[in-house]
Amino acid sequence: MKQIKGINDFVVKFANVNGTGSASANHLFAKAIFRMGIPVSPRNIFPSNIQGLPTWYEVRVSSKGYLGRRGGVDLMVCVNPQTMEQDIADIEPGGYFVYDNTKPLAPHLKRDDITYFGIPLTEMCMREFKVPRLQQLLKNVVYVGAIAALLDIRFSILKDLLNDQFKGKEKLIHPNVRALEMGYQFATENFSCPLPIRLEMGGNDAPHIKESNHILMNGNTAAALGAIYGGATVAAWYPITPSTSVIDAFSKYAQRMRIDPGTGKKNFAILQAEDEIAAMGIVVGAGWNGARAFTATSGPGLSLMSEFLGLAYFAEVPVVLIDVQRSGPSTGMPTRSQQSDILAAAYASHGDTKHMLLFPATPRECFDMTVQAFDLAERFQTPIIIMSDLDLGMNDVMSPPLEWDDDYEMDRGKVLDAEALDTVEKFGRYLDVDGDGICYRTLPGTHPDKGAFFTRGSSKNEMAIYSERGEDYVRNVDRLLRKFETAKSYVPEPKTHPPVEVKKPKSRKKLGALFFGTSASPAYEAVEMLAEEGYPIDTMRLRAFPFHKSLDEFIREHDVVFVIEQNRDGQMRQLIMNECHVSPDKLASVLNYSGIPITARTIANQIRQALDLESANVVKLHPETV
Amino acid sequence: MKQIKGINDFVVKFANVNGTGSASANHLFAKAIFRMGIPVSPRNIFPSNIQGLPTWYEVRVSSKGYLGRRGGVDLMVCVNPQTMEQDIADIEPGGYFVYDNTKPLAPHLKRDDITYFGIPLTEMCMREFKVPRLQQLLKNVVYVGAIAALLDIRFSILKDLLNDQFKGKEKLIHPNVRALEMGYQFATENFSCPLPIRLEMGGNDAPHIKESNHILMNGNTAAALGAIYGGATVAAWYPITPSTSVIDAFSKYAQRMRIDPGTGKKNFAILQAEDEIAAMGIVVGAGWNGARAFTATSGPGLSLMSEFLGLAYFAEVPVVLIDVQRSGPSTGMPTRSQQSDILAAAYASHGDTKHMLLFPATPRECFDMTVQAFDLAERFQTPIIIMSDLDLGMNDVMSPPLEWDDDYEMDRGKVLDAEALDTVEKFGRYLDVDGDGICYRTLPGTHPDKGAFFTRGSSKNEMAIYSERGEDYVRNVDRLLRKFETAKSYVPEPKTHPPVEVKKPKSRKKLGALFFGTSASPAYEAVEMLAEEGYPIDTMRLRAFPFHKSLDEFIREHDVVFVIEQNRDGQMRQLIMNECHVSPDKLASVLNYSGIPITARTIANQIRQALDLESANVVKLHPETV
Amino acid sequence: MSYFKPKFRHPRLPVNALGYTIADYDGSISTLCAGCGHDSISTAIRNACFLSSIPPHRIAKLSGIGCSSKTPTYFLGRSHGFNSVHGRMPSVATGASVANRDLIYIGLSGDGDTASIGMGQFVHLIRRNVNMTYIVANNGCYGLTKGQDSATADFGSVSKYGSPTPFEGIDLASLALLQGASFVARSFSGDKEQLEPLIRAAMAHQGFAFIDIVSPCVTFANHVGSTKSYAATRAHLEAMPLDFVPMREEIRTQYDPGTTQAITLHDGSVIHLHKASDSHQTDDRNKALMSMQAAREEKKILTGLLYLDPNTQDLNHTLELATRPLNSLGKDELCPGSRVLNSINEGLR
Amino acid sequence: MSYFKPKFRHPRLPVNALGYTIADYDGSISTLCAGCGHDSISTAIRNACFLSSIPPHRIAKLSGIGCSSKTPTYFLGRSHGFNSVHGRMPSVATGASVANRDLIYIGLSGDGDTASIGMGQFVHLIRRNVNMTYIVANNGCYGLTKGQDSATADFGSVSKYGSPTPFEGIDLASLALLQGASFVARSFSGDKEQLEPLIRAAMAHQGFAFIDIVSPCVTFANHVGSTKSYAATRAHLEAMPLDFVPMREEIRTQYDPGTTQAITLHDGSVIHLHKASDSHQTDDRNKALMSMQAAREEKKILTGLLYLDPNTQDLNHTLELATRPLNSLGKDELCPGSRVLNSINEGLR
Ligand SMILES: Cc1ncc(C[n+]2csc(CCOP(=O)(O)OP(=O)(O)O)c2C)c(N)n1
Ligand SMILES: Cc1ncc(C[n+]2csc(CCOP(=O)(O)OP(=O)(O)O)c2C)c(N)n1
Ligand code: SF4
Ligand code: SF4
Ligand SMILES: [Mg+2]
Ligand SMILES: [Mg+2]
Repeated sequence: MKQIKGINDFVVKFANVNGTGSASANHLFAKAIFRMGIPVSPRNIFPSNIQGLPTWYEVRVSSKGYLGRRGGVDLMVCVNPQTMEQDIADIEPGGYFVYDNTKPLAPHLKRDDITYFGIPLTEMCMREFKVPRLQQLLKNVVYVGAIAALLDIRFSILKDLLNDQFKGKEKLIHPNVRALEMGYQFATENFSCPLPIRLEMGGNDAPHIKESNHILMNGNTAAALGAIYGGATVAAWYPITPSTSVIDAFSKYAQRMRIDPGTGKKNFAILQAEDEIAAMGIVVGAGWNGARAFTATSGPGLSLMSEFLGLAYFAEVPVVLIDVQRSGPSTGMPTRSQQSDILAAAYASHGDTKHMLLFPATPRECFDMTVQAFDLAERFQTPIIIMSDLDLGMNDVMSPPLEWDDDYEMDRGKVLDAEALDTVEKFGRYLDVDGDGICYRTLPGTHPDKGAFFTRGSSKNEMAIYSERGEDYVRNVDRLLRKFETAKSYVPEPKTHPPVEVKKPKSRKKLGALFFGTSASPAYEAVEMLAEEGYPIDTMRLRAFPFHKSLDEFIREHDVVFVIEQNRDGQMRQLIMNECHVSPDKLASVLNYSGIPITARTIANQIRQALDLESANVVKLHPETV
Repeated sequence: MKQIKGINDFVVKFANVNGTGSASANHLFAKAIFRMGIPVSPRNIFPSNIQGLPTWYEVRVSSKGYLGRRGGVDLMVCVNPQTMEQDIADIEPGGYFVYDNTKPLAPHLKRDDITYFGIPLTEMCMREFKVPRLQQLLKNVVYVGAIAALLDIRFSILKDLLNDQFKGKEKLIHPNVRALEMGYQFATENFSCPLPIRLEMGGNDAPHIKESNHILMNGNTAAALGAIYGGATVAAWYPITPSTSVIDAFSKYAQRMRIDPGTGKKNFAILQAEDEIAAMGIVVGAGWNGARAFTATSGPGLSLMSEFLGLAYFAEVPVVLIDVQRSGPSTGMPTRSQQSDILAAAYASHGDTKHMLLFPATPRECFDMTVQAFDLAERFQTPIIIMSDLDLGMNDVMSPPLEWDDDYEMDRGKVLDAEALDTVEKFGRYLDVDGDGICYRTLPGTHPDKGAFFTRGSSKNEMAIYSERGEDYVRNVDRLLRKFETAKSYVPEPKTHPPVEVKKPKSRKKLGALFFGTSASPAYEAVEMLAEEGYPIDTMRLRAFPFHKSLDEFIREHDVVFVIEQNRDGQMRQLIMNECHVSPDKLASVLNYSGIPITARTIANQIRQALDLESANVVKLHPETV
Repeated sequence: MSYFKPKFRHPRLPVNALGYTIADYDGSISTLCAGCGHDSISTAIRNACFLSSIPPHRIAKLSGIGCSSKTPTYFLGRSHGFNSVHGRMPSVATGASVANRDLIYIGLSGDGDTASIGMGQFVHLIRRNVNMTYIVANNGCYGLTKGQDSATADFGSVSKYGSPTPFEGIDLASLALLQGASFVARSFSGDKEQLEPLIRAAMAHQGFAFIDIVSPCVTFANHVGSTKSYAATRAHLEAMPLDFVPMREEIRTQYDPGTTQAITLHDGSVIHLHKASDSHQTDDRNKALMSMQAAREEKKILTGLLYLDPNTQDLNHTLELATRPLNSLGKDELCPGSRVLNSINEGLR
Repeated sequence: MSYFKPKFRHPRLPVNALGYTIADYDGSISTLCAGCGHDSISTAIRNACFLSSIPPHRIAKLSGIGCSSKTPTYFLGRSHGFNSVHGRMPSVATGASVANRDLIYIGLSGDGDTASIGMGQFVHLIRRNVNMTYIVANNGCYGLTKGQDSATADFGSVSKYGSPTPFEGIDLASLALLQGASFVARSFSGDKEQLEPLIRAAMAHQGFAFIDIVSPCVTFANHVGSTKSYAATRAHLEAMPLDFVPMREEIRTQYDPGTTQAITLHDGSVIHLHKASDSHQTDDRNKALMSMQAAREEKKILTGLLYLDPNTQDLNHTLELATRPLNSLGKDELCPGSRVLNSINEGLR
């Protein structure tokens, strides 16, 4: 039998039952690889329930630094009988299967083309540990020990991690280390370790990762830190997966970093609202009153917030919203990832509205863009929506370290204080003094005589007086468009990489690929795969809406541009069609919307198919046929 | 001085203060013209308040049957000193001005190019009537009498109308008739009546109107009748202008037509909900339970309903929503009209959603399409949104009479009753048995053993069992797309008129115009104006989303297509760009979003400008430059 | 997965008046945490429906979102169910109820679903007196989103998150009472004897029946400090046992303080109350409210049937709805026809 | 347009302690109907602020949508105002209040705005005890949308639409009381003497202060049958006059049933109550509730200060907010800097 080979380049997947403590053991595994200096990206695939249902943990190891999903599984660790049949079927030919053989494997689960490693996990734990809870829990650690031997993980790193993890609860270290050792020992004694797929310390061929001293963290924590560093003082929210941990992390850091040293009081307020409408209302009220305020939510919450988003747009109130996207529509799949709130966010609320969106792709960007969101919100006096997703928000992602420039100054935008008001001859809240569509605002309580005005979601003239005159209305909403235009040069510009060189290109067409957020990593990988096959594809990673001018150029310069995204309807493609002047022939959709993050293989396959068709008719690249 | 001339072809505008009873007097005027057999279209332009602010009533008279706004005012009747300056400025050169000269006109209000008719309205009424309320109220009737003389309205028709109006309150007839006579007499005695602009009985050169025995009614009432005839039994709503009168009318008719003759009980339920979320929830619950249910709302309500719309889409529950659009965003201008909820409605809610929309253009269509909406909702098990607007919903519009085919049978869609269930071997709620994307449903309580299932907004498999499997999810949402595709041949197809013939066309380009709803009337008029100038323009009136295949053809067959709509962002153009495969070069926006309905002149002007540019560069027709 | 469906049916399983066995009232296997209070509520509902001999398909189950709102999948598999959106089940239930007045409606909600996001709809549902049984599986926390405090969490109670709740908990039962609910009860998920008859009574009541059931979340709120945990709840229970007897089995009729009271419900069935304290009267709204407030001040949870107005007028009556369900009406009843339309046209000329 | 701003100021217009004349508290010209109760509330707020010598720019006005919610434009033109969206002012006010604890917040709402669409937010606003004065201009109808019944319309009252309200009206004051509001009052828009001191007391109260003001809609609900019309209200008023005296003017201190009571507020100011009936105590929540219920049963509207807990803890305290307003904090207080971030990075390797 041919076995899969490879050093620092494979996919391991764990199949567990949720509520059994597997997540932390699996994390131990991934973190150890990270500590070995090897690019790794773990993903938790969990059900929308608390206990007893199937859950998976997929770990991509890639010396080239590919952090997206590749597709396929090389080594499967399955301790969940509910899903074993499918899990075994999912293994690549030549792959490996680790399982609890306390009970023998059913004969129909035998495949000829994979290698089986039975470990009597239950039996070993029953024998070794007395407390039932530990018997259950430490099974997970035993298999981690075993695959550490199979894959050649440095054992001391695992021990160090356990020591770190149980600091303060030293009593727990011993049984955990024991369990690790049991697994390790069992594997070395019973299997020929290491496998043809294995790890090698420091095996990192990705220069950008090697150089930057990467960290391993999830996007939600990074966004929360962004809110801390960006000076957010008011957070209002309503619990919803997968955005809840943004506020959990904000709360944790705020408790540590935002206590007034003199009084012990809090330089922040966190309000768990009664629902998302209220959460957004609180943020609107705080933003109006000059505090940096934000909320975090997911799908259903975004829908509920839409009336308030329209108010904030039209009344011009700074608001920051972190939308950690999950699978829609409706309740959809709450614990699955998608990029499918794009149109709902961009055009949230009735009437003519357009909202500014940011698309982070890494924890580092979650941090940076959250800081930036507060600046943009105050500069443009409008909602800024950060479009993260479950994949980025809730998984540990290798990321360049967070960086902070101590010279950073908050951009509070055009706010007139009492002094400024004294010098202003005539204050009109909606006068476009600078011609950029952005007007000057004042905060309540600023000045005894000047600058007070009425904020409203209804039409007004430039002096903020209620008005139903068509001219006033049109002047105002046209200015809002002007403001949106101004924003184009303030928002993060798209990223282009130097094109991959291809010796003998197979296509005469100039090909491009557009993507954003969590589609970026697998997209880059797919592009490199295709480059090797003779298809040079230029890339552009979008980072914000409104789109930068360079997007138009990019599209103009290419014959076909693939828009890679994780939703059914090609929403980013639609947004581009709406906002840029592009022939639809040029934009071909590459889509995945199964709820599980898109893989490099899926992207490459779809592009390959499209390129095959291309010779016949470019118009066919329209998503309906791709 | 040149005076404007014309028989049965002019614009009269009344400038009043709201809460003074002017609306009914002005309506008397318009209705009298209607009874003279002359095409007329009155529009009430009123403030978002109850008493004391400016309000206008604009009456278009057009023997050719143009029912949209033309632009400009030929005869202004102004009894509101607050707005007099602007009102006078708005009169066309050669026009006429009627005012209350109890107090003399300020000298700066004098124009050389218009004719003034001062009538001492206040003085006359103070002299004639004793009760203060009548003194105030009947001023309006006096000026109607006066312009009846000026424009040659048949006096007996006015008297008949008063008799109709005050049936049951006969005491009021006399003073009203007296006031009419006073005005009539004053005008005949003091002015040379009739004016060069005037009416002539039966002066109707519009064959389509002449033939069809038109009625005068507003769209909201027509929609309400549609709900009655369409078999709606549950109406849930929350008051909001301009949709409130849909339910008012439904209630009125239901009280009359839906009382069970045996028991005196109600064959309908109307629930004033606590807000729009609840209103939509009630409709969803009733629709799930097999009743035909609907709600009516406007902008902010639509935003609030978005979460439930997503549920109804994904859980596949029939729902009818009548969105009477007003000016957004946010509270916007509640008593002004726009067509600006198109994107918000089409893509309501997070995740990948698409909703079916209907676009009525006349009261007759409000009626027909509401009936049809119930059929479509049950056939497609999804929300149907009727996109009306204030202009159509709240104004009296000349319309072909409502027609009813007594052989009509409700299309209850694919519902299995107990008998059917008995014969079905395996019932799966989301099995696409017929391959059209539409599955069979059952209603609660139908069968003791079979057909029960769980409805949910989360992902499920074909047997309606909760599922987080990617395959189940994808199969399901792809089927929803298939269903949407099926709908294309069920929804009302677009209307094309035979092209206007042009002898010597000035342009070699094939020109087209797309429009819908209240933009249609002025668009047809503009197209005829331009035809006379030598520009033949083919037209297509859209009536539904998803778009019919003929839209693609229409666009393909033309070089430039003008998309005429009443919003800032060209939302229908965007929807077309998203859903059809169209080059953006082809679609040029013609827009008005001042809140006052678009005029034929505005449309013609924008198209003219575009055509001037056209020779230089067709790409310039993109809305940013048009 | 704490509640397993029996694999096969015992041939001599007892049957109810309609000939159904209890298994005919089963649902799917629960996916809640082992030991979750909510599962006991599912069982109690199943048992109540069996005992009251309600044909399962004549029941409709509605819920919002949450662990508690998932439970309708786990009982009455032959009934239609609707797991709607978070906090908005009241409106969906209202619509369903007017669409078909002939079904029996059970609404299942959580404290997050009802007391937070659903507060507005809950209050208005009560005001409309929709004919349904509305159960809140009240665990003082948001189970499904991992244990955040809900608005019913008691002041000072400590969730898994660690910091004590700084706000007073909302008492849904007294709120329902003040807002005019005609049937208000409270119980404890682990108290089968009290729960089943309460549910049967609620279903027999012609109007809005509210049952607030303290239902501990074993995963997130079962530890000292949380006054809604098993341990804390047990200590604070002041039980008011209650027995339900459908008319054909009527046994007791007398009611004096300290003893038992028979109350005839609107459908003719009778419930029997045991009154634990002299001061509690189920027919006096204000007194009931005050008893509850008094218990609350003593940090006790008063359980049992707290208030009942058997002569209430439900929404179907208020709306003067036809006796035939609206969803069963056809063209003949609904469509006035062309003649009427022509006369309407006439009036518009 | 019932309320006209004086065109010029009298040179000897009286000034308050801060030197402001009453005109400094004026707003724009009202666009409400002549005679609308809401305009009297605007005047009362203006007068109260003048009399209490509050610098106008230190007040922030918030409202929802409705005729009532329009009123903030018509008073205190030197204060910032925020006319937000329908029914959601409570959340906006909550956010504003935590953002700057130093301003005085007045929320203006209607019965539609609060009791229907706003019910959920209202209940939670009370629970959080946001430091603000919340006024409902209660006319039992939706004025701005032309007079539909609101949820506070009394059972059987008849709106311009003609059919009697078939549901019990929601009593916002007792709801507020039950939900734990620390200041609950009710008054009548036409009763200047009672209203002004109540508003002053509410503004001085450190916590959530609720005033339910019966404010007749002259256009849509002022006719027989509607119990909230002028005529009906006048007949049912059981007035409890109340006088407000800031500390430096304190006059009375004694309080016995039938006489007057002095209560020291949190900011040191004192209010004086005249207690109309022996049974009403403003320091006992349950008794207050029962008095209100009793009056309600007699179809009377109990007015005056109904309940006051001067020792309440407002949201700013519950959240342990810094004394400096959050919106005034800068980089130094808020941003932990690069050193801290580097150590966080370290922990993530
Ligand atoms: C609009 C919306 N917001 C938030 C959520 C996330 N969510 C799911 S369940 C839940 C709370 C459930 O709490 P509760 O009703 O008390 O049920 P329990 O799980 O405690 O039984 C929340 C906030 C959601 N599904 N929808
Ligand atoms: C979301 C939303 N729904 C409906 C409306 C329409 N609307 C405006 S004011 C109002 C009711 C106002 O009633 P109330 O609060 O009692 O104020 P009043 O006019 O009686 O003073 C409604 C329903 C709206 N503006 N927004
Ligand atoms: S999390 Fe709590 S409420 Fe949810 S199923 Fe588990 S025990 Fe029950
Ligand atoms: S409609 Fe009623 S509430 Fe509105 S301004 Fe007029 S009187 Fe006041
Ligand atoms: Mg709960
Ligand atoms: Mg009102």
